[in-house]
Amino acid sequence: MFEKVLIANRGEIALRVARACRELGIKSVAVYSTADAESAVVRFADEAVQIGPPAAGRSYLHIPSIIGAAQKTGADAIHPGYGFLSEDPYFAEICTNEGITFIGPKPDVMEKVADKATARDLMSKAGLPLLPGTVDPVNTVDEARDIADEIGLPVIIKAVAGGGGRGMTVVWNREELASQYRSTRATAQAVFKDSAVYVERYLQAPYHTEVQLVCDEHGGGVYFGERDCSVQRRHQKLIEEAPSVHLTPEMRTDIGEKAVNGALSIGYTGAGTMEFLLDQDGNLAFMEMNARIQVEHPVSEMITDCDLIQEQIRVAAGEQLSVTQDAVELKGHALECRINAEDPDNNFAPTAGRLETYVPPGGPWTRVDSHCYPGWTVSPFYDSLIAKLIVWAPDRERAINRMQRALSEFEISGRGVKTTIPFHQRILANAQFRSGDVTTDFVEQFMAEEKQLAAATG
Amino acid sequence: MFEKVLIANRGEIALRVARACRELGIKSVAVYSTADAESAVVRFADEAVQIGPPAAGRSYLHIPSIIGAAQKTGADAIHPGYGFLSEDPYFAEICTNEGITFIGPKPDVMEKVADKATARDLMSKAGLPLLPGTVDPVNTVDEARDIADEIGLPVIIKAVAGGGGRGMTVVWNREELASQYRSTRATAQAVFKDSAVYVERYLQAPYHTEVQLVCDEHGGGVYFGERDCSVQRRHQKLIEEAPSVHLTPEMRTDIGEKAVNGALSIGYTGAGTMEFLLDQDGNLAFMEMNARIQVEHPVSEMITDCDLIQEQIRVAAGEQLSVTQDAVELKGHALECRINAEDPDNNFAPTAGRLETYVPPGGPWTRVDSHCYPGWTVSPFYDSLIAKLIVWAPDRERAINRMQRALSEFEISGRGVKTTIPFHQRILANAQFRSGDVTTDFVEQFMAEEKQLAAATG
Amino acid sequence: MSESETSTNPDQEFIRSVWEEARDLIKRLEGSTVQRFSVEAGGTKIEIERAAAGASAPGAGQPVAAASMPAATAEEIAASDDRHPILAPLVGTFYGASQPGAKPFVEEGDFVDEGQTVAIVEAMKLMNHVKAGRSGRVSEILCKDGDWVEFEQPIMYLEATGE
Amino acid sequence: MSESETSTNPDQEFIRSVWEEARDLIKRLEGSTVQRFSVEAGGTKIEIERAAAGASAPGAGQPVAAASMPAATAEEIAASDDRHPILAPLVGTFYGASQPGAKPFVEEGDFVDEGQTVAIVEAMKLMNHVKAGRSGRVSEILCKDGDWVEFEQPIMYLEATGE
Repeated sequence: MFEKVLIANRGEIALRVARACRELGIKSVAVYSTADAESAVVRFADEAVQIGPPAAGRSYLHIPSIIGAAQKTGADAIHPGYGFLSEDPYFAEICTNEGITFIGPKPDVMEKVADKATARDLMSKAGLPLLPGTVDPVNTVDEARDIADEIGLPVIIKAVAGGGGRGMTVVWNREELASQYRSTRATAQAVFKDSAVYVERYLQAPYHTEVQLVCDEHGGGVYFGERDCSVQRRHQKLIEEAPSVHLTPEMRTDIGEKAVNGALSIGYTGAGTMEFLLDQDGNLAFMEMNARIQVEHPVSEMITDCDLIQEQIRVAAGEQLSVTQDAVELKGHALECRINAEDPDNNFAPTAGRLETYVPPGGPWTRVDSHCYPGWTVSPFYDSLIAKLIVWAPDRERAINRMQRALSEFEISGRGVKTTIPFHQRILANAQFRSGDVTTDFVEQFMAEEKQLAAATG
Repeated sequence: MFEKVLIANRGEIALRVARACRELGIKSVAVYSTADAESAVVRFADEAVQIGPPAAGRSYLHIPSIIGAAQKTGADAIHPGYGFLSEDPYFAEICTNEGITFIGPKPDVMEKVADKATARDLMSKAGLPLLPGTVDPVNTVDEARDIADEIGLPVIIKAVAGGGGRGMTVVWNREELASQYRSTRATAQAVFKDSAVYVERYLQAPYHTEVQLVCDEHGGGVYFGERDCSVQRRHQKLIEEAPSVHLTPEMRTDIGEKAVNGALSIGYTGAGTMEFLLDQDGNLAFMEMNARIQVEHPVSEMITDCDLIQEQIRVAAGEQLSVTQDAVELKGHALECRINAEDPDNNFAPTAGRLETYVPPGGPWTRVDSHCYPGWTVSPFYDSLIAKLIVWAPDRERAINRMQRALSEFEISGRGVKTTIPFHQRILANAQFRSGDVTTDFVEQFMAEEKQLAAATG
Repeated sequence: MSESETSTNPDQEFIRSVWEEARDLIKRLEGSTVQRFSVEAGGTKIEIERAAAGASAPGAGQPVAAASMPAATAEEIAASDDRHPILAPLVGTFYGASQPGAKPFVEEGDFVDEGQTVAIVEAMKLMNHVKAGRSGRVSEILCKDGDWVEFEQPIMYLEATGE
Repeated sequence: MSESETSTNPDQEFIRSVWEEARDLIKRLEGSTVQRFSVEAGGTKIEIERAAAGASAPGAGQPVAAASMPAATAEEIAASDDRHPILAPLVGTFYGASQPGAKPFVEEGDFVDEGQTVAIVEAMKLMNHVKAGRSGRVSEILCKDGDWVEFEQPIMYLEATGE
């Protein structure tokens, strides 16, 4: 096992990793920008190194400073968390060259996964279901038109190098296909320096379903059930839950096994997530794989009783998974609300400021993953996630009730600071959300309805 | 189900009950003394009534004020928590007469359970094992001597009306028996206004083992495994855990079933605990029954995934238990540390004061049940429990590691305020504690060793 | 513990003087947009915090009470005006007369002597007589028969009769 | 946000004056046993807090830096004395000379011009030249060859040469 792990990240995930290290008896090293000098992880970790100014490019994304900090402190491994350098094969390679273990997949595997077209190709070969459409880039308008005729409209044209909702165009009628094909290529070239695009069927209102898995270096792979992350605004997840109420046990086993096989087929090691779209007819289609731990991993932890960060560290150290697939039993239901320092009434504009009051909820089956404390200053330099509130209950309805209870006691205030708590409370009270019938277009519709209501009553 | 529940208590348990009510969709009413006007439960509950001055006798123990508060707010049930009026049959009877449901056993059952001799008699008839000795009071020295000769020394002479470690004398040799018999009777008469005593075998270093159960009004009863509470100082529990590492599955099932049968045999309803002593040979002996929810109930919740407070409220409302015995599976290991506002270096003297800093631990499988928040003033009027820190892990060792991690991030400070956190940390690091071989005399020995070490090094 | 408890006699005078200076500073702050300001040097720290314009801070207008007490009782709050509240001695039902239809113990405008019964608070059939803690004129009765009152809830106000 | 950001120009002068009064109060506190004192009135609050005798509070002796900045940089801290620190531009290894055995860039007592290279901080084989931000006399060199330095860690001090 590692002696000392450097955490190349900040905020709640840095603290989450440091907690796991302490529980495993591993020393932890925090790195921080001058904006984070008083952060919780700096206070908690065994050592801390100031690596740069607030701008991430010169601190959390500055590879020489992070490698330097690791060498200064003698860390034998680096945990990248999520975001920042977590999916950068070049960084992983440098770690390896410097004799430091990168806690994640091997660089070449990261590269394969990072390229959407390659990933789709490999996973379809491994037996994962894809949406009707192409795997390889579509190079001519005619080709695109033939595919559209074959799979039927609407179709979506996606930049191979795209992501986060950018570089996508939905084609609703045949006439516009040619122009939209060209414009998407142009955008792709401009934004991603790569004009390659592919075409697939467009699902209007799917469920976002993702399978959590961890693979070790001994050919072992385990899936930890799936998460439903359909409550998202502009591709930003707001509420995640596990399990998905739309999968039968058979579907769950089938997609879980396929996901693990797919990962093992490309030599994947570490924690990862396979994202799928689930249509109303129960068809799952592979979208992409995330080669890192994810923000929403706690909901999977709560229904499986497995510590995913500890597993991730274990397998990175060359150990075998501490659990077998048979030992992973799903129980009950878990929900996570992402509490962001954003103003829901002002188009979710990020807010910053000193937290005069910060009183997290407590009590049974209530988990808070957060780096905040009274007096902490929410910085404008980084993402606006200030806390993840996770609850567990025997079933979804009771989990929602418990989440409402927990949100009702969460006190966060400070001059200029707004949070998404009220927005979460309104969603949790929404009949359609409570029914479970929530597709990726739910939030958009929900907000539209709220606007209408306000207009009508106001 | 109830419409509105009044919580006749304060501190963490009042908040725990209010949280359960909210999760069940029941309105909650807090009652508070002037010292608790700014307490967390007053802020959280749907309504709050000021019932008296800080002195409990004129507030939390003042029945007319509590009944009045219930009638003022139209509460249809009262949850007594633990301590205060929770085991007062007279209060339960008044509630019934006033048409308010007392969340606990029926008054006559409470009376039977409260009388140790009666309880021992009933439970032995119901098949629960007792220590060798008498059930009925021992009325003469000769009788006492005969019993001692029969069961062998050492024996303990206990006041029937005694409790909390008072009114007990251990007899080590035959010569002293007569005098100690007389002195114990005298003490019992003086302290408890009842000279009745009984004699039983004295166990020098037993394990404190207690079985958690809940019975409904339909003849249903379920046990939720057992807790080991051997880490206690002067009969005050400091650390509780579940399950006990000293029971085999067979022993667990056997004593669990006997406990439930015993409870049902006397018409017990609601949540309750049967306390046993476990000797080194694996013999369990019934000591007494606590007719209330207990401070340490969360460790049982963590290993069974059952919400005991919700069950308690459900059965009080006349519903059936929401779980069957088969559905209660024990998993992993849970620990609870009682964080008291006491000075471990000054003979655990209670401390009071304003909490300038209060930052509870968070993260995976870490639960904090507490009424504290930054700025809350720990009052000298009430008991010194300020937080219960509960953790869960797949096994005892990892639970201890997680507890150490959680304690290491718990920040509580304020002028004059000391807590038992450092003491817990020293116990958790102790080799014998980690071995699990901890009997009720552990803390005494642990402190003696610490004193010696200090003397030797100092 | 309220801050005031940390002040020991030898320092009483010092504190009073600081109090004066504090008041000065506060006056000077009026009209400025400063909300928060703090200085620290050696082991000492001074912090000045002001409510946003318009917002009224807790304890506004009652420097003394607001300075320390977390749970200021009705008695203390009332100390800030010239009226003397009579408080409910426990939780119960207010009655202004010994029995329905009977003449009320007191009416607004009446003069009462110290120790005179002014009302009854009934709890579980027990009639608790509420007596005036001092003499004065009943300026206002806050409850009517059957009202529920909490512990130390003002039930009426006496006005000092200029002695 | 650091408190200082809440102060806007029209109030700068006011703040400076409060600062003066604050220093006064602090002096008067010395020798008293008061640890904490607070007054509140209207929307304004003044709080005075002192470390227990003996304890040295954070920022002792640096009133300016300690006043507000949660993450006060070395530059600001140094502003309280007359020395000018040269800070490490990134995390890496300190070298006082261009190569082992070579003559060091500067030695204590040397005069340096603004922009002159005074040291190298090496990170992943990259030699980053550290240049003096101003001219002055090298009063103290804080690192020796091979020392690891963090971002903005002072590596040497310049002394103003009375211009």
